[in-house]
Amino acid sequence: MSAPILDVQQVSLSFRGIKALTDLSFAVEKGEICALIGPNGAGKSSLLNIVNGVYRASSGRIIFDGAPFDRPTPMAAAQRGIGRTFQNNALFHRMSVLDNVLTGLTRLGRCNLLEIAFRVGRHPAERRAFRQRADEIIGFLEIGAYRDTVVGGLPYGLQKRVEMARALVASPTLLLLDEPIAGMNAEEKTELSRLIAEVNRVFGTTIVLIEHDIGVVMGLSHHVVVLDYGRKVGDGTPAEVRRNPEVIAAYLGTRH
Amino acid sequence: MTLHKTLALFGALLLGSTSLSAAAHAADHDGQQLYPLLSYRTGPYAPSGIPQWAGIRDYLTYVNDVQGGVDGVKVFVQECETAYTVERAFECYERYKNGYDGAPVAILMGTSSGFDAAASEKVRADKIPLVTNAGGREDAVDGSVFPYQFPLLFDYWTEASIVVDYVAKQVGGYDKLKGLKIATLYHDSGYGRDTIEPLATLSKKYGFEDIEIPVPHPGEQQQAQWQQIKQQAADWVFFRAWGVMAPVGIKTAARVGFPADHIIGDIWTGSEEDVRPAGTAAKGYLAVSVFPSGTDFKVSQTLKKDVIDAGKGDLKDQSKFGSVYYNAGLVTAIIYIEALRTGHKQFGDRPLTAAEGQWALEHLDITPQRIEELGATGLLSPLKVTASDHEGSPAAKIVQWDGKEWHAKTDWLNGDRALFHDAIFAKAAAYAKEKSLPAREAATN
Amino acid sequence: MTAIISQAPADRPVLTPRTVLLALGLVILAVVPVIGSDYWLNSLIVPTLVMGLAGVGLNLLTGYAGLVSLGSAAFMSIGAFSTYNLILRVPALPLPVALIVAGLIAASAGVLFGLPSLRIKGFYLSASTLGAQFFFEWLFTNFHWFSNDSMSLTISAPRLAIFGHDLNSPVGRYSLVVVTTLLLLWLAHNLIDSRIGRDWMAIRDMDTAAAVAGIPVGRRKLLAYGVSSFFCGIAGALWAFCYLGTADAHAFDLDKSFQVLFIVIIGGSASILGNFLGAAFIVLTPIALDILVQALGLDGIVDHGTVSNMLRIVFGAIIILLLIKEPDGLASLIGRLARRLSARPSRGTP
Amino acid sequence: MFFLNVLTSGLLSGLMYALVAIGFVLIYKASGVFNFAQGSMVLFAALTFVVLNEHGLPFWAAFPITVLVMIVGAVLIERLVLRPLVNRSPNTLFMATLGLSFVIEGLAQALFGSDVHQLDLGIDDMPLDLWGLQISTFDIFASAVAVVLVAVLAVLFSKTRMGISLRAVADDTLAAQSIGIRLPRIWQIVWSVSGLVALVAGLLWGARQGVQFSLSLVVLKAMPVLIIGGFSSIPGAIVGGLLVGATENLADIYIGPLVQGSVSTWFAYILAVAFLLIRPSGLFGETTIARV
Repeated sequence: MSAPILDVQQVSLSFRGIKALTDLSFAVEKGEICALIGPNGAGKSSLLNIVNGVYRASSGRIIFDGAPFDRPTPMAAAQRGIGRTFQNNALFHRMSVLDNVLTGLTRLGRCNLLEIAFRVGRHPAERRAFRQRADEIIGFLEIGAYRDTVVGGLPYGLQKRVEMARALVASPTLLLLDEPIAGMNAEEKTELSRLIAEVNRVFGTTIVLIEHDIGVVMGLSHHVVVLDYGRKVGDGTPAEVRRNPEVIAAYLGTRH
Repeated sequence: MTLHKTLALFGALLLGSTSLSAAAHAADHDGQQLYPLLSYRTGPYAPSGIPQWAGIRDYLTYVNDVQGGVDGVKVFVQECETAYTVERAFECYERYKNGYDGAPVAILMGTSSGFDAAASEKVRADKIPLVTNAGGREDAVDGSVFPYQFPLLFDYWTEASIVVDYVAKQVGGYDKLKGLKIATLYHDSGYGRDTIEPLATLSKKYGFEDIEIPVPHPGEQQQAQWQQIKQQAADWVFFRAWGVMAPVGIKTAARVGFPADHIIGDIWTGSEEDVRPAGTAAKGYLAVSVFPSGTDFKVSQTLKKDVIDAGKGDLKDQSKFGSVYYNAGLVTAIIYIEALRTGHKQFGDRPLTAAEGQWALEHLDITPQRIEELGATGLLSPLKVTASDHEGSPAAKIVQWDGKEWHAKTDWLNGDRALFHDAIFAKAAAYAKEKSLPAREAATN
Repeated sequence: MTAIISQAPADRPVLTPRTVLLALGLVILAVVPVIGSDYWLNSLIVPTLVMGLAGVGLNLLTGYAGLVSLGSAAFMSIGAFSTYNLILRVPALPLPVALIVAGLIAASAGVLFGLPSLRIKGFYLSASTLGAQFFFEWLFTNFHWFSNDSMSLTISAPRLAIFGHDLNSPVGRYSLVVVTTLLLLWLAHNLIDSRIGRDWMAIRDMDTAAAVAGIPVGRRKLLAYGVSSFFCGIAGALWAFCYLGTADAHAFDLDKSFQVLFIVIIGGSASILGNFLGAAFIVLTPIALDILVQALGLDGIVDHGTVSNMLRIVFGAIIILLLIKEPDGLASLIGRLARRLSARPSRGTP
Repeated sequence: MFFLNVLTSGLLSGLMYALVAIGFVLIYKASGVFNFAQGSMVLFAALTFVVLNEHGLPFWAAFPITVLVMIVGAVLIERLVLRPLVNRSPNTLFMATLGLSFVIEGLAQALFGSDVHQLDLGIDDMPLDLWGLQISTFDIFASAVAVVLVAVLAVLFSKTRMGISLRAVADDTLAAQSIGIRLPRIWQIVWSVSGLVALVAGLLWGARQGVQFSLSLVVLKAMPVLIIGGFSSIPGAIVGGLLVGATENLADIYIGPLVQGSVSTWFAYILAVAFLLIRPSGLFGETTIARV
């Protein structure tokens, strides 16, 4: 068995003395869809924030693709191939769908300021290549009709897709999705779950997602990690987790 | 709806006013001489401006209405608000430099040192003579380098020597200056720093200690600086303030216990506006005065009778009549009119062109007799301008504030201008070199 | 507001209002020196263009990258004083090169004073640019070297010549301003329309998300300060030498910085055209009001002080009114007008 | 001793800066507006008072009338400027207050003229020698007024109904509105109170330097004070004011001579930036954690 793509080792996090995560460890294998589940406030989003450098862990470390982060910053995470969407869409509201997606490619840009300012050298080619790549992803996520629309006015479900497109466009090896299908109707949920599975299958992207809808989670993911009060209470295949008494307790509201 | 409103607003302003201004050209001012008055009636410097404009306007009204014009030529005043900014002044300058409505510009009387300094190149290019009363750049006295600039009446270098001269007289002669401490408290700007060099020269010559202390603009806090003056035990203070810095300084001096009668204010630190807000602290305060205040001059009495009492005056607040700034305006207008008269003798009684105005200024000679005829004895010092000397004969009085009004302590003092002659002309030469200006031909007579 | 964002544009017509405006603008710029008087060129058009250019500079920073600056005039003064000293002390340097180097010097100062933006957010950030404002005004006043020991601390126009062509005439200065402005506008457009411009807007809209998307937020912020100051620097040099002719440090005081900010807000943030509309408003309104008063003959009736103060009140009131009525600035007003005009003929003819 | 004197005079002027800054803070707290017109309000209030005073009204009559004028002004500003601009960007609001400052300054000069007025509060400004420190009666009076004013404001905001609503608005505008606090009313009150603060500051400053246009320039001194103290903290404004006053006075005397001139025009800002690098929201400003 190859080394895991993401290895979370004894990670703890606290805000002003309040513990958000305690000694959390788990691993995500290359190519799998791993779901993080747990009640509100279990620390799931905090964990994603640590993985891509928005927060810094109080202790413990993250090994990504065989190496830890020297200085965990969102930029470093993005550069090493971690894409991310947020729970409450973090789009650039006054920009078009295409422009939003294109921002995801910016770190791959190679031309310098002068080439850009004077539209010479590598710039025209890069510009064309970026547009093509962005259009590919926009097409893949089926939002081509809104390509030139300003995102601020799009419905919530579409915004989620735009955000996913932005995260995907630079071909990340790991994609972190924070509640990608929350707040959608059944039809939209099915649609998006299909797309997520498709991304995983077509691009081979490893996906870690947070989701509350157990039905969707069980159908979609290969691996489930359950958090409660900042601790891991379950870890395994959907079938294993489903049988875990602690998980059942956490979910049925039987508090220990 | 909003679209229309905003458009109407914007459009009416821009298009409407320009077309109206074109329509206004129908009025005819042929045969008159244009006096563009670049005023500032708003902003922090308005208090010093408003009485000046009144002094200018009242005298011109007198010339126009009572004397029937200058040798029959009426002066047409066009006022343009600059808010004391250089760029607004430039726009005014550009608007009126080629005359307005048939009336040409012969001489431009400058109103703010910022504009006068910045206009240097413009007037050279446009060949329009610019007069800056008591406060232009010193090196512009060299008419061969600055043919279109006339820093008449006074300059800050001469002022420095007058102050030292006055101090010497008080302590009993120049030989007593040795070991004395004269502190200069100056507004930290080009204007304020202008006396650093001449004072260094004077200090070297007479052996007094020259202490230079800057006050940052606008100067509403001077406690530290005055404490420094006390600490260094200065004997006299040459106080070169501007605006609010003056009353604050005088009050602070009183607070630290520095005697007011050992502070000598600069010419722009010696008006009623400077001392009144300081209240009793200003009693005994001295100042250099190029524009003596007062209403006793014959010309003032004439104006009072023929203009002010006739309801044609420009002052809203009559108490300003005869104030330092009002009289500064008066002096400005008198010099302007005398220059026109000089020109009329040479070119005939008609509106002069800028070239003729420049000739007139270079041949301006206001003798004591002429001053007496004008009823301005004591108000104006004799003035003789030549093509090589664009300043005339700088002179000032030392005046003292008694809590209500200014009193002259001395007659006109001339200072030691010869001492600086070489330094100033060397600066002019350096300027000519930097700009690679051709040497001007000897003045044509 | 919703009208602008909710509709996806249809296929583009060949003559968009934008291209029409652009073409119209170019024609006007070319025709003006032929028909306009020196007064128009020197006192109205040149300052409008130069202030518009400074507005573009600030807009890149504020409108696109969402960063505050209250010190644009400081960077303008750096441009002006650098150009002056470069031409004075390195006589071999051609004017365009001097302008570019001066722009780069202003840009490095911009980057320096932009450094706090890596840590400070929001209006607090104005502290550093305000500091720049006062610092440079002080520097250029207190150290005479910068004005070549001039008695009046002023710097005056160096030889304005390009390849032997003397530009020291109203038309010459106008041409220099127009050509420089157009060139810089092209550069600005290229930047905005590139990944750099997108990164700026992304940072403006949400900087945490921008970092997660892989945008080097800190570097882009500094770049915004640099580019903005480069534009302001060149605008400052043009202001000093093509408009004023002679300038001192006080020609670039806090009021000038505020004017540039007015231009951006009134013209429309994140709009290039808007800057010139804003500049026209700021430069021309006081003059227009002044002329209006004279033309109406109010000058003689009411006393002058009252008139001047009333004009100040009216100017302030117009600014407030514009802010209230045109939230997106004059640019959107013109946009609406253009749409209305282009819609009219199609309605009229069957 | 000289050092101490310079320091004290700096601290005393700092107290005056703080007074202007407090007016700012009140408005920023309640409406999020960075009110550049605060300086013009100081000018307007002082001019109104001094002109009434010159027309023969005694202090006890002129003061309340001026306060009344400031209240009317506050209501007008809220109606005509703030209300139509609600929910707009801080930049726009800042610009609006700049426009407002033109209007107020123009109005002040059109109504009351451009003259420099002498203002005599009847308090002696001659130095008392306290163990070598030179402090005048006026200084002591001004400090006392500042302290009383701050104390009154503190009581007002912690004990009265109005003060509690104000704090609620400052903490969470939406929540405050949802429990029935009327925002326009709060704004009117806050602008009135800051008009009162402007009047007090204007009288104290005006007594020193004469009531004239340059009173409105104190706003430039207040800005670094605010940045150091935090836009939304009254204690911050006071500490910031003292800090700025003391350091710029010391800098002028001790650093100035090294660099050929006074440095206080920019020194405070550089100091402010240095402070911000350590505490990005000012000394007493609230820090916020970015939530994503």
